[in-house]
Amino acid sequence: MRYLPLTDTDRADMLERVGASSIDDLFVDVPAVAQLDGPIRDLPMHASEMAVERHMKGLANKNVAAGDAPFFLGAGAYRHHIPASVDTVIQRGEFLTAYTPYQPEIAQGTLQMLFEFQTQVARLYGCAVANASLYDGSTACWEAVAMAGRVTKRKRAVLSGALHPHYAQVVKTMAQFTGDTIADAQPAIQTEPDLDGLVSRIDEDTACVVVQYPDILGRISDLSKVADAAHAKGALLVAVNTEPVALGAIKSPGELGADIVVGEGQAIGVGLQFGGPYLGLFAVRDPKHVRQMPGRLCGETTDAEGRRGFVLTLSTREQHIRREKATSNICTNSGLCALAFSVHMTLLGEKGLRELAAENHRLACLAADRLEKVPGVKLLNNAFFNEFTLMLDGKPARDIVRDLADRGVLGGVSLGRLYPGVDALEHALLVTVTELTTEEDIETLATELEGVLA
Amino acid sequence: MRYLPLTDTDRADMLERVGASSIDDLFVDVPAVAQLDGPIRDLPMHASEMAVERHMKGLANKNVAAGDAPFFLGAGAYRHHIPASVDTVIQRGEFLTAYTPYQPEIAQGTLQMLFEFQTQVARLYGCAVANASLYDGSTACWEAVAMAGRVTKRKRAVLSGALHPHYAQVVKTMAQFTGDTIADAQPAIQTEPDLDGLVSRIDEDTACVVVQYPDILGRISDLSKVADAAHAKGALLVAVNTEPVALGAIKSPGELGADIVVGEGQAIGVGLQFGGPYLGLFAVRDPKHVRQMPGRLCGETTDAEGRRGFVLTLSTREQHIRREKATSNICTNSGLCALAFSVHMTLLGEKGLRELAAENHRLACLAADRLEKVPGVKLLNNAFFNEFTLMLDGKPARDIVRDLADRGVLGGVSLGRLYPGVDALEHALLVTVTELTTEEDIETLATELEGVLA
Amino acid sequence: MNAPNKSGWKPQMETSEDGIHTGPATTTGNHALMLEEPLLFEIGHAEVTGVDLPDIDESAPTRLAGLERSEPVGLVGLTEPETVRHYTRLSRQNYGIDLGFFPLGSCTMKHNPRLNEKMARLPGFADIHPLAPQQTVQGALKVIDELANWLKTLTGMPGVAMSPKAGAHGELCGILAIRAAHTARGDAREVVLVPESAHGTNPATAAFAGYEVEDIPATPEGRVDVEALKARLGPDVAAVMITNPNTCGLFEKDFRTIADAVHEAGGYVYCDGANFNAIVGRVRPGDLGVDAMHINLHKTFSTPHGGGGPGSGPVVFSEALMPFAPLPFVRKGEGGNFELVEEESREATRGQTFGRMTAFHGQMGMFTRALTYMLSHGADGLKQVAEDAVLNANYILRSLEDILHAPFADSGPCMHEALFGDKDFGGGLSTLDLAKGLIDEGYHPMTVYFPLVVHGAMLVEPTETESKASIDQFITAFRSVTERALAGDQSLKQAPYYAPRRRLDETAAARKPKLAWSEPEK
Amino acid sequence: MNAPNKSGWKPQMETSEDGIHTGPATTTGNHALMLEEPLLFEIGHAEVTGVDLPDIDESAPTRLAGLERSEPVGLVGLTEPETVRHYTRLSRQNYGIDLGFFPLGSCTMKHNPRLNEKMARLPGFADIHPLAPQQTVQGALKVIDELANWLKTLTGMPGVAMSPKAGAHGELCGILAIRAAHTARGDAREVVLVPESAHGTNPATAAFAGYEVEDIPATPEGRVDVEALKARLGPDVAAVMITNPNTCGLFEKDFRTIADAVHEAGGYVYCDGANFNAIVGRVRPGDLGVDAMHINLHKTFSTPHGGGGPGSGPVVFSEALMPFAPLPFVRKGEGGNFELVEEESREATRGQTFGRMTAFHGQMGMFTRALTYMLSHGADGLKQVAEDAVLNANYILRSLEDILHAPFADSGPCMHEALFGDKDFGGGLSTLDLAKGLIDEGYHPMTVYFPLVVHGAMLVEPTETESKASIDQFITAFRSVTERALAGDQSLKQAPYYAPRRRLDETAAARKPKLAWSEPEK
Ligand SMILES: Cc1ncc(COP(=O)(O)O)c(C=O)c1O
Ligand SMILES: Cc1ncc(COP(=O)(O)O)c(C=O)c1O
Repeated sequence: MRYLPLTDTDRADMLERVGASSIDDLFVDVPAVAQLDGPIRDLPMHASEMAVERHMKGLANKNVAAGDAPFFLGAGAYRHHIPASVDTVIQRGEFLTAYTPYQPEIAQGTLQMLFEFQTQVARLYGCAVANASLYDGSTACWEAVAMAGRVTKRKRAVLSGALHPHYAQVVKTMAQFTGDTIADAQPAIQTEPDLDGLVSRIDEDTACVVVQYPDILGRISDLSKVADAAHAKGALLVAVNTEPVALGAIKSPGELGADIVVGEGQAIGVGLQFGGPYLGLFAVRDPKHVRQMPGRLCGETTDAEGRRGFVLTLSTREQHIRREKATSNICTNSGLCALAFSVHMTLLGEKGLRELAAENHRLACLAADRLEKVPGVKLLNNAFFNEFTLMLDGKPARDIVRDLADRGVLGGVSLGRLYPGVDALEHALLVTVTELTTEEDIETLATELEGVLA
Repeated sequence: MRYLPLTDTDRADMLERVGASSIDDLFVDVPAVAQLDGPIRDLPMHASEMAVERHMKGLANKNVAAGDAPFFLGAGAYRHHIPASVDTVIQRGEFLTAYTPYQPEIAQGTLQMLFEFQTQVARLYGCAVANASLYDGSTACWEAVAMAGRVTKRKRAVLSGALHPHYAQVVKTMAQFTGDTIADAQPAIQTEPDLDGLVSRIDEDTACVVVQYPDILGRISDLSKVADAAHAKGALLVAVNTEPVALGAIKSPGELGADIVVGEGQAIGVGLQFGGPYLGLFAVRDPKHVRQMPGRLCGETTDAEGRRGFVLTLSTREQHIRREKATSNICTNSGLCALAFSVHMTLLGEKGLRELAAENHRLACLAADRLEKVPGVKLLNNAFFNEFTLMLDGKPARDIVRDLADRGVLGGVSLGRLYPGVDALEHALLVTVTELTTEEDIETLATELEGVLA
Repeated sequence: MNAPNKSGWKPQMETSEDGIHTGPATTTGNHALMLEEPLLFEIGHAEVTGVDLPDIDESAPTRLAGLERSEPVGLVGLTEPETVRHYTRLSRQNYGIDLGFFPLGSCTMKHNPRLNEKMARLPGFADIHPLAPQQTVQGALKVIDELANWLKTLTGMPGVAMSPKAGAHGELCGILAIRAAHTARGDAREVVLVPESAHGTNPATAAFAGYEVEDIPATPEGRVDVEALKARLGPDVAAVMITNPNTCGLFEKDFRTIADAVHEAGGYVYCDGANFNAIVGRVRPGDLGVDAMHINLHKTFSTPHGGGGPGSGPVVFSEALMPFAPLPFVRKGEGGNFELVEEESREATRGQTFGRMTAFHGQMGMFTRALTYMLSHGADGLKQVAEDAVLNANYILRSLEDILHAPFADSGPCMHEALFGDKDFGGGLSTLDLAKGLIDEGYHPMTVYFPLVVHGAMLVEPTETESKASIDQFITAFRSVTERALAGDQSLKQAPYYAPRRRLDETAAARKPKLAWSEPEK
Repeated sequence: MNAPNKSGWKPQMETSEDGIHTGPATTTGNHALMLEEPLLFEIGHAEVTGVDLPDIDESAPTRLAGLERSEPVGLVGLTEPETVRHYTRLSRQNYGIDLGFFPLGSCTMKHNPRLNEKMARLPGFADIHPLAPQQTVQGALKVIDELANWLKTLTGMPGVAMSPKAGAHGELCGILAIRAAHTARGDAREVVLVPESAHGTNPATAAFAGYEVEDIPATPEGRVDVEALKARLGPDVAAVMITNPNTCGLFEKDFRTIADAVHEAGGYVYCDGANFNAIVGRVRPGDLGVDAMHINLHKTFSTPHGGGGPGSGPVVFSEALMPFAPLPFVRKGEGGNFELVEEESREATRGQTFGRMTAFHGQMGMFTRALTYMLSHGADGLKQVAEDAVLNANYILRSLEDILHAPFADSGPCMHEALFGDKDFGGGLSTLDLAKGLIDEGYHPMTVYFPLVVHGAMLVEPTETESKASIDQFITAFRSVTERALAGDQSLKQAPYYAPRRRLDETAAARKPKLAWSEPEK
């Protein structure tokens, strides 16, 4: 078998050294009830690379790749062009097949990369310190709520109604067990987010307010209002961002007063991948909060010869040292996705990110203008970055998405799918446009949408 | 521009250091007649990675990839399964972006690989020494004829009629200029190659006889007969192999007495690539001929600390030292293809190569039996490895190939295309079968062939 | 990239105190192929980019609610040539499985097959959106379903949750299901029992889920003390978390007995499956009474560790816990189509799900790799995997026990890991010194100081993808470094000598944390 | 792979005479990330394979004419894990552009864009057969046609032959066309004039094509001596082969005059286009009277060198030579379809073709890369390429001429290469010693001892893909090594100190050539 180097001769020699007469002798401690008489049944036997490749390609061909159809999906997962050199770098065996850098002398590659990544994320978010990544935006969101609880010693979190419903679900799921109370709400279907309503829910027991920026309907609101209100009540503002490219065009959450900024980094370097692996970003504006942060941190130091080097640091926060007192149970994080993000961000740089953001916004404005003209379509947003909400007449949006797909167009995300049971959103379609969207794609969507709505 | 690191500030600073007022000052030596006033017209300006990718994918989609249709082409270029790890290795920047190993202390990776490659090729061919590669099988074939001339001091080469016509063309093209005489012939359309006819053409002025093994019609003949005849006349036997996988099943040319063995290595590790880059293999049975070999040779030596190391050696044969007296003008060869070949051959090993050959032959026999049953089809070969010649009734083979393609089947190579004007071959179709061919593919070809012939 | 050396390396230094940099010092700080690399922010520029995009039209109207960015982000860019070189040079300062033997205990650093990487990159898998209309992603849903089926069959468990993102996330999934099950029957319990030898994520997870954590005593032979455990069981104990094979490298013989006792007492059995590689294809945890167990696809099923992740930690469940599994999950719908069950169709489900753990459906990119790996090995190959992994570990244990303290060498054969301690080291040398000595020999050290139950623990996990030649050379090197440690060879205190960096000052790093680059004050 | 160290490294050695291996010797011969690697044949086995195939059915009938192999081939195999590790470890003993500055003169070691690699691997390009029915490869034929058009437009030449496989093969193509043209008009000529500064392939090619080679004298300023050349022209001279920009790094000012004189005398002008990178997009050789010129796609157009190849050497032709271009070639047929003109349709062609140079249509894999590169840069970008390449070279020339002998520094600006000599080196030190000193500094040395016209020549070609920071650091390092060379620092004689190997004994290698591995006698 192509992945197993031991030959039968090797096995015999080794058993002899071990003093066992057969391999079964090494499994004597397994109780009889659990001893099997041979390979597990109902599973295929080993297969050649050729055969496996045929099988997997067969499955892949059953999917419609985003590149093969006009594509307008977003809602927390964004499709951007990833330069070819990103994949070259992450396929380097020294990065791909390394473990968490526990032996820093032979892990400086990963460590320096993480230090650079942390700096990029902190700057993007307008924060002082970012960690070395978490699983994804939604778990980062919960970690932020939990951290706010540790910092404020309070157990109540207020969620904006326009926080990604999956993120809200994750927070609420965890809270069931930790005993935190989560005050969430339905999103107000209006051109501007209902910040006053949100602020009014903050009280003296509130550990944090969680606001998405831009929000799930694509709207952009001035976080500083919420920050002031929260701070006035001794609560922290947790800002959530699912589209990092947006921050090339709009002010950073940190700049607007967010205390903890978390988000999904997938849009840069990682790709769609049907939802995972993604990249949880986590940063704090005030360095004094560092010791309450979850996850790994890479720090600068020097070696025995005085040369600069990097190590994982402040691990007394972590499970492998602190065990049940750790700030989080996370161990394996999203290292390689962080590398992909960092490489792509390095290629973009300040100039590229700003231009990429501008191009996304330009095309999104173009699309909004065009789609608004389709009979039966209303544009909800005044403001948006690269995605916006359309209110559709007639059929529920989920059916329209399905019909568009039948016509070969991946037309958007039905908000009804994300907010089951919220009638007001049954007819809302979230449409996303990136630099990969062509004007031709926009025209196609407009035409097919018209056809479907007719 | 994404590949150009100099900024305008850099350029200004550098011009100053250089003492030039503008970049034009550096091109003063270009005569006025050749000075252009700006970017060359009639060519597009620079484009983003996204845009270029769209354009190239558009072109790629205009081709039918071999993987997307039942595929039966060979005739000097063979499609085999290449393990995924081969590409991983050849994409390592240290291999991909290195130059010819002129500085051995920092090129041991390439050099040791070449030493291993030379050993693999020599053993596959049953020879003492192989070189570090030439361009492809056809240029290797000419180099062999030229070398035979140097060794024997004679200027006449006898070509078997069943030598790949493109190879024969290359030899004849070169001979026009070197003044060698080439005695070639038409292939005898019969189940067995006409060895007696070949032998009868050898005379006292003959430097070498060139025989393909297996030959262009897929036939296999016992080279030892030709070897003896050639040696009796003081001529060398040059054996040409275009399908290295075959040598996992049949005796090596060296074993049968060939003096120089050359061939195409593309079938192992390199892939089809529409004909290039390919891999010219060149080996000699008798070490005494080494100093007459063309191309680079890697040899073993030791370093100043007594450690084993490798260097390019015997370069006094080569153009960069010997200039007009060199054994060949070749400089850049097929280094990375040699690496791909060596990695794939390492994965196969003795066991894998033998099994791969057996599987190819098994399926080819299956296909021959099935296709023979198609009305209007006669199998020419008694013996073959993984390709054989079918004689077809009715339309010329080239039309049948075209009609099959219209039915979505890449059915084989029309020998009429390779031997224009040789009427006897107008109706001959060369069909190739490899481990990638499924029994379903064979059935499809049989059915469609029946349809086309009807 | 090679801007003037900023790393603090001192060119003037002719000889470092230990003499290894004798030979002329270099002005660049480079040593031939061992190359120094400045930080991105020291070589990049705000106006440089490696991505060609249209220039910004400042006059174009925007709809950004007046929140247009006014300050620079503070990023720098590199062109593609500089980028590729920066990361290539960094990568060369890393050790990975592709370079050599990486016996990091508990981490299963096996070879990562390249076919996995190729399959995961097929556009049909890599370029599909998690919220795409389900009729356009049937192949992806089938991948999840096929993988789920493999996992259930290999473990002999009826259910599986695919969304957990890594082992620790899987632990959380299992513990939450247990908690939900108790809550569902109105049986509030506060305690989870965890052995001291457990991985840190176990107690951390239990605490994260709101439980108190109590220790399970161990026997001198390195296994759970069944009697003591039984004695502790009671109405307050929600679950036990036991790693099997355990972190001492031993199989928990009495697991079944323990499981029965726990069930008896109304609790559930969580099994940490990180060590599944020792038994995959040979032993089904379902036959041992497990209620929930996570599987690290990035260990047993060969998906790459990537310098810290991503991983994937699906959790298999017993009948008792299945109803509480998280959303979303894939199910075969009518007409053989696959459906994704989400909140939207929650009512359509058994409805007892404890909720959602992550935004989407889990680590699809790891699923395609793991499924590719499983299909390659098949049931017979996976059994061989376990057998070779265990054989390699026992071979190492028996080849070193004569000179290295092996606390549980008499507790029977080890599973896929060999555990040693630092007893008898001379001259104040420690496990750390030995580990650093192995670095110079060209190895990544084993896991050190874990599990906590053994002094100066060294946990060696060879995995099945090492050749005998590789292991034999490792044993030779390990013996020679061990001899130096026993002899108290002080040169070990300075090791490593040949790595890109000598020992790094971790105390300084933690005392005054520098966690992001900042412009040096001029 | 790490089987017991077979490389001859001596573990017992505590300190090598130069002291650089002080610090404990290792049993493996490894030094942390600098890993020794045995030969494939020392670690592989005949019964091991990394490819799963059906076992051979010995009983199956064969149709092999009784020539079934009876002897083993003598190959060994490795599993995939061992294979990936073997080659990864080997690769780490190599220097490449991705690692650092690689100023190898005349080789144009520019960055190899990764988009090129990605595009070349699209199945529509990588997985098509050279003899596939033409209606199934229209996209491939269009790639050849588009690339041909770029080359003709960039050079201002009417025709191009795409099939030559590398530069030298392209030279051959050009020279054969010239010979065919003369023959066609019954004008037999025997001599080709080539300057001494020319690359070895020039004279070798002329000889290979059956010509006598004669030297063209040069002026002290490093250019062709026009008067001397004119004096030599006559009815026996078939062609001149001139490299422009030439290998001394200078533009041949009088190229046009030379060309006119040669044409006057009935000869043809072959231009070696290896240095096209200096003028691409800025100067069209067609405007200088060139009849034939090869273009190394693996230099100017960024296809990777791959440790020695493959390359690609299309040849552009003047009207006079076009009819003699080789087969096959691509032509736009009726209905806008592309046709491949081969022997089959030879009669359909102008029919004067000198024949075929290679089995198929040339280096398609390089065509897709080069076209991707050209489209990325565009006409404006390529002009910038030439300008930056020339600027970088002049910057280096002017930054070093004060301490290093620069023979042609006063002949005007250099083009894309800066040429130096070893005049004034002390203590018997040579260009070679300086080159080896640069290796320790982390650089690949420049081209040395070429061109032959300068003593101890050092030809430095930075290319346009180096940043200023990179070049500045190189200059600093180069100056410091030069100062050591001028001062006669004997430690340079031992360099390199830090590479995987110290200096290798090339004389021994050639005296008793060992060109293949053989089983050691027991
Ligand atoms: C025994 C054990 N349990 C749990 C874990 C946690 O798994 P992960 O790192 O995937 O979260 C690990 C991984 O290090 C482990 O070794
Ligand atoms: C000036 C010059 N001419 C010709 C050649 C030969 O080109 P190739 O190596 O592609 O055959 C080279 C390449 O080294 C060269 O530098």
